[in-house]
Amino acid sequence: MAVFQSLPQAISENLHAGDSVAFEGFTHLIPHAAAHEVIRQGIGGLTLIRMTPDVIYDQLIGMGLVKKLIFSYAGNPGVGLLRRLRDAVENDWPQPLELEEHSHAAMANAYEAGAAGLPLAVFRGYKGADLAKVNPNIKSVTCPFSGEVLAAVPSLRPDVAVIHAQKASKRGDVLIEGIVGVQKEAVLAAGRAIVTVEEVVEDFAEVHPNACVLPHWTVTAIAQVPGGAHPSYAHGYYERDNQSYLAWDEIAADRERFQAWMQDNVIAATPEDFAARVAKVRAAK
Amino acid sequence: MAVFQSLPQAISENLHAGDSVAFEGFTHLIPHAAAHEVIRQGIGGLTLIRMTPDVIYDQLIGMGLVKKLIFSYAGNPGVGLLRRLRDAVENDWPQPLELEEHSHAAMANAYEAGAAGLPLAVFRGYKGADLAKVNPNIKSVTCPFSGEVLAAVPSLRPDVAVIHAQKASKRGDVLIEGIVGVQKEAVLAAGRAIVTVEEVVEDFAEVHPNACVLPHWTVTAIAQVPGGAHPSYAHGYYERDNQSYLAWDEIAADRERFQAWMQDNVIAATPEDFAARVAKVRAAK
Amino acid sequence: MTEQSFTPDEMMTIAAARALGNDDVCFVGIGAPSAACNVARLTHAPDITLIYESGTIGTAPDVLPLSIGDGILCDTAVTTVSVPEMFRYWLQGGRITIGFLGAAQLDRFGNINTTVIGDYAKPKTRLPGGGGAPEIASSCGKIFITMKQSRRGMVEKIDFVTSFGHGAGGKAREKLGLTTKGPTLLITDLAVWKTDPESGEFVVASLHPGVTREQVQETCGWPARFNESVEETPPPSDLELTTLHDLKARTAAAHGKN
Amino acid sequence: MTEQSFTPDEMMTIAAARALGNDDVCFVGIGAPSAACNVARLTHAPDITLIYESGTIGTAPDVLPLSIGDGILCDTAVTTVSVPEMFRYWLQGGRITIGFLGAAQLDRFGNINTTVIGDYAKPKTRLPGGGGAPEIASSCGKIFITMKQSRRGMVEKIDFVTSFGHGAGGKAREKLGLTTKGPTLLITDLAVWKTDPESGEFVVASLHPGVTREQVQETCGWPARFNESVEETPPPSDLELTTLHDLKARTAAAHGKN
Repeated sequence: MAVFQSLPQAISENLHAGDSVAFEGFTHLIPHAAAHEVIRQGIGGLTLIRMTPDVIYDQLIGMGLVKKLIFSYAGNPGVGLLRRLRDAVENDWPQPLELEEHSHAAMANAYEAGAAGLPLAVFRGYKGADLAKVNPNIKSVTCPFSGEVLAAVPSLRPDVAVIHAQKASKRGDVLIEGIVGVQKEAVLAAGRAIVTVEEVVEDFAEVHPNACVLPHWTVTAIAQVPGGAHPSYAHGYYERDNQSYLAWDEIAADRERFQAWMQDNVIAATPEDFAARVAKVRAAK
Repeated sequence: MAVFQSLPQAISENLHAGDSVAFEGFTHLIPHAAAHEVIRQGIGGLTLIRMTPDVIYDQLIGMGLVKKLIFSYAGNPGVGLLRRLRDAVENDWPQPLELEEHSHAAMANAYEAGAAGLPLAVFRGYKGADLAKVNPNIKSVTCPFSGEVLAAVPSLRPDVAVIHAQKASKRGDVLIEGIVGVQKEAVLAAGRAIVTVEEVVEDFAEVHPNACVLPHWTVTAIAQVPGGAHPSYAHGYYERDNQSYLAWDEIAADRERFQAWMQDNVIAATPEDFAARVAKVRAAK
Repeated sequence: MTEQSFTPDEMMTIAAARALGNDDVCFVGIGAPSAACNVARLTHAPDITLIYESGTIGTAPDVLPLSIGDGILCDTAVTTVSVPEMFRYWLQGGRITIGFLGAAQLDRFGNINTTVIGDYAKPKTRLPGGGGAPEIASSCGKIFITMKQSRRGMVEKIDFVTSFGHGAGGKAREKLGLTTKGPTLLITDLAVWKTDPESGEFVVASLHPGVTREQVQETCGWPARFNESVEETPPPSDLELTTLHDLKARTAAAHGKN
Repeated sequence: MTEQSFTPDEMMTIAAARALGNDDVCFVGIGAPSAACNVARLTHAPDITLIYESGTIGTAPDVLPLSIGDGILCDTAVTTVSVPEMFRYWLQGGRITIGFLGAAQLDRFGNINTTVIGDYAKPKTRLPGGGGAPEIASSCGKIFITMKQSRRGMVEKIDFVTSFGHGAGGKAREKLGLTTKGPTLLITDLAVWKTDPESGEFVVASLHPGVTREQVQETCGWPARFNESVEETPPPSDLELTTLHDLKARTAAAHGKN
């Protein structure tokens, strides 16, 4: 049953050092504010899971909070590589980072299987691809009807899923609209789910019957954080702040510059700062 | 690419004697008009597929057009048994009917797997259930990670899917709203898809971004048949005609009464007759 | 205590409603389960989540649907999902606390037949089949069964195991790898039966007002077991009965208007 | 023929756009593929279906997205589905006719590396990884590859097979049970290469205006093969170039306004 909390409380009560955690969002609705709160609280030893690790994972890794990453594409979308992640993988800075690498199809299927309560996902994939040679979690099953050999990966069942959504109802149902990504699957696959939202509304009476809604009893904690996806975007609220993504490439290029930026913009900041950050992209639509 | 056609043309060009065909609809949006057109054209030797065979399958079976039924629940919803189906299974009238019987979970997963281009569906099911003893298409696979033995069934890939939807755009995109059932999966799993719709609109510009839309290039033929789901219903257009379902129980109880009813209401009728049938339930909302 | 009279059917529905709590997530079938779930929602469990297999999650219908896919279920739902999603994420995902099942044939261990009377290949009566039941029986936290008692329905041995209950009793579910509880409650028009956690057998826990042990045995095809202290099912309260009557009246008015 | 000047990059984008038809369903990547697909849509293929892996189906963006999930893709899409559905029903379902891929390293058989330079366990450069590419390469009807030529990128042997092309050539795809065609076209800033259906090797089919065979070989790490009759790639038409310029100008204006 969803509880409305402050973001610091939602994180401290539900995410613990050593947890596996998926901050999901496919370019859209990336839970930046929640990730920054984790950094402020210094919750470490995390196994991070995500199809598309980008800036927030670069930040968590660069701050030394991550021991393992399960992923399928690690890049600054539309910009380039993730420099903090590279530094961890190539130079063990600030600490070594274990990688479990999949394809998007495998990760998407593995979340789906996790949501469906299955131990594995079965799909047609990895044909001729070297990932199957370096990742022991890529196996196969043989179809008893056709004889076809299909790829199998373990389902994803994170301890915690963290997402950002547009709206919660007062009862705690959560609405996601636009590019919905794998957020529903991540929440349903996880043991606990923390959701930040742009706003809390009376109810969803006017919402489309087939819209993506997570009923309140599938969510653990909800924190209202306007702008909480910035520099990602919230469909209907504010646009993607592409300049911030371009700027990140330079900030993350240098260890000291990175640390200074994190001090100013994360450690010394609060969830309430996000509202001001989206002011410039709010009217752009 | 979707072609707009009359219903007789859409059926005659795309459904052939001996085909496997799924008329889908989960209580909602059942394609009655299309099934009646098949009966008028006398297309026989069919393998019918459906999770919830109801009145239209009772009619197709009673008219001797069906050699095999793949299904998971055969009943007149909220009323009782299907009397023509019973007569075929128990008494071979008007001809024997082969059954391949599954559970809903198996059929839903098998459509999903068909839409996903897989040869099989894997799920947790049939534990301790006798169906696995009488249906050789229920097998198992063992999870290479957990060792759990899971149920496996062949995916469903009908030659033809037939559905009724609320709207088509002029370009041929198809919109389904409300209880969406397995129609999207049935269309994507099938070789050809015939869709009847309540109305044709300019475009779907105002439709919710995550609404269930089948792009025009996934649909073979579209025929506009207002009321074409009657006595099933079309969310936003007309309500379920429950009295007709209750009446069917009596009509189907007797072979001669059944035949007379089919002559009057199907053989001697046209797709255009459906509009008048929903007049009484249209304003009821 | 009520002064109103009530039928055995009404007592069955109300006894079933009482077994549901505010935090339950119920997979609802048509007929008695649907009435019971909605009476619970309209009385002591206003926040109960009702799910129909048509994909409607968190419905709150004013009137009882005739089918599991009536429009009112979607109109009042929190969200409506596809049927594959319903069976994968919601049922198999282990999110349902209580599944309600009916039965054409039932044995003392809660095994259910809704497939055939007679031989599967040459049935005497072809019934509708399992539908969602085989996986409802295995994936929901607990199973409640409602049916009217009769020797034809409550039998020593069922002709076909559509849905697995407790098999031949004892640890049968564990042996199959099932982690859910299976049938724990049988609510009939005469009594409330609870499953003995050791033997897996139904045992009469309470008799509805005015019902005798003999009536229970006469309408049951296996030797009925009774709890050491069989209680009387509390009769319907005014609120329960009025709620059920009103629900039925609204339903009749709505379904009759065509 | 145009009088306008054009860059090699623009020629690459326009040559790629020409390879697309009105009935194609394209899985679009960011960068050159996105520009090519949208130029095709805005010129000779107005009904082409563009799909981005974020779940947006049938998009028609006015400006090029910076990421594969920009809001404009959803705003202009016919429908937006979940990412699991995208990979299951739409990609694995075999509904995509053309998949566009880029490469950090590419070999003559269309095998692609976007994972690591150097050893996987101790990489010299850790690249982003495969993302959708491994299954795009196997599930789409055909694969088109676009990249700028360089000896660092077009290599004799790639360090890691992120996406399988034609393996070691010949019937390698058939042997793996793949029924799709794999890479059939490589469009670079210098030339259009087509896959030899026998050997599975890229062969230069046309050189962009002003480009010599020597330039192609100098920027290619394997011994380049040329068709018997190598043609000149027709230069961009006025319409093509204007369309591309306008698209880029709108994109710059939109992305710069923050």
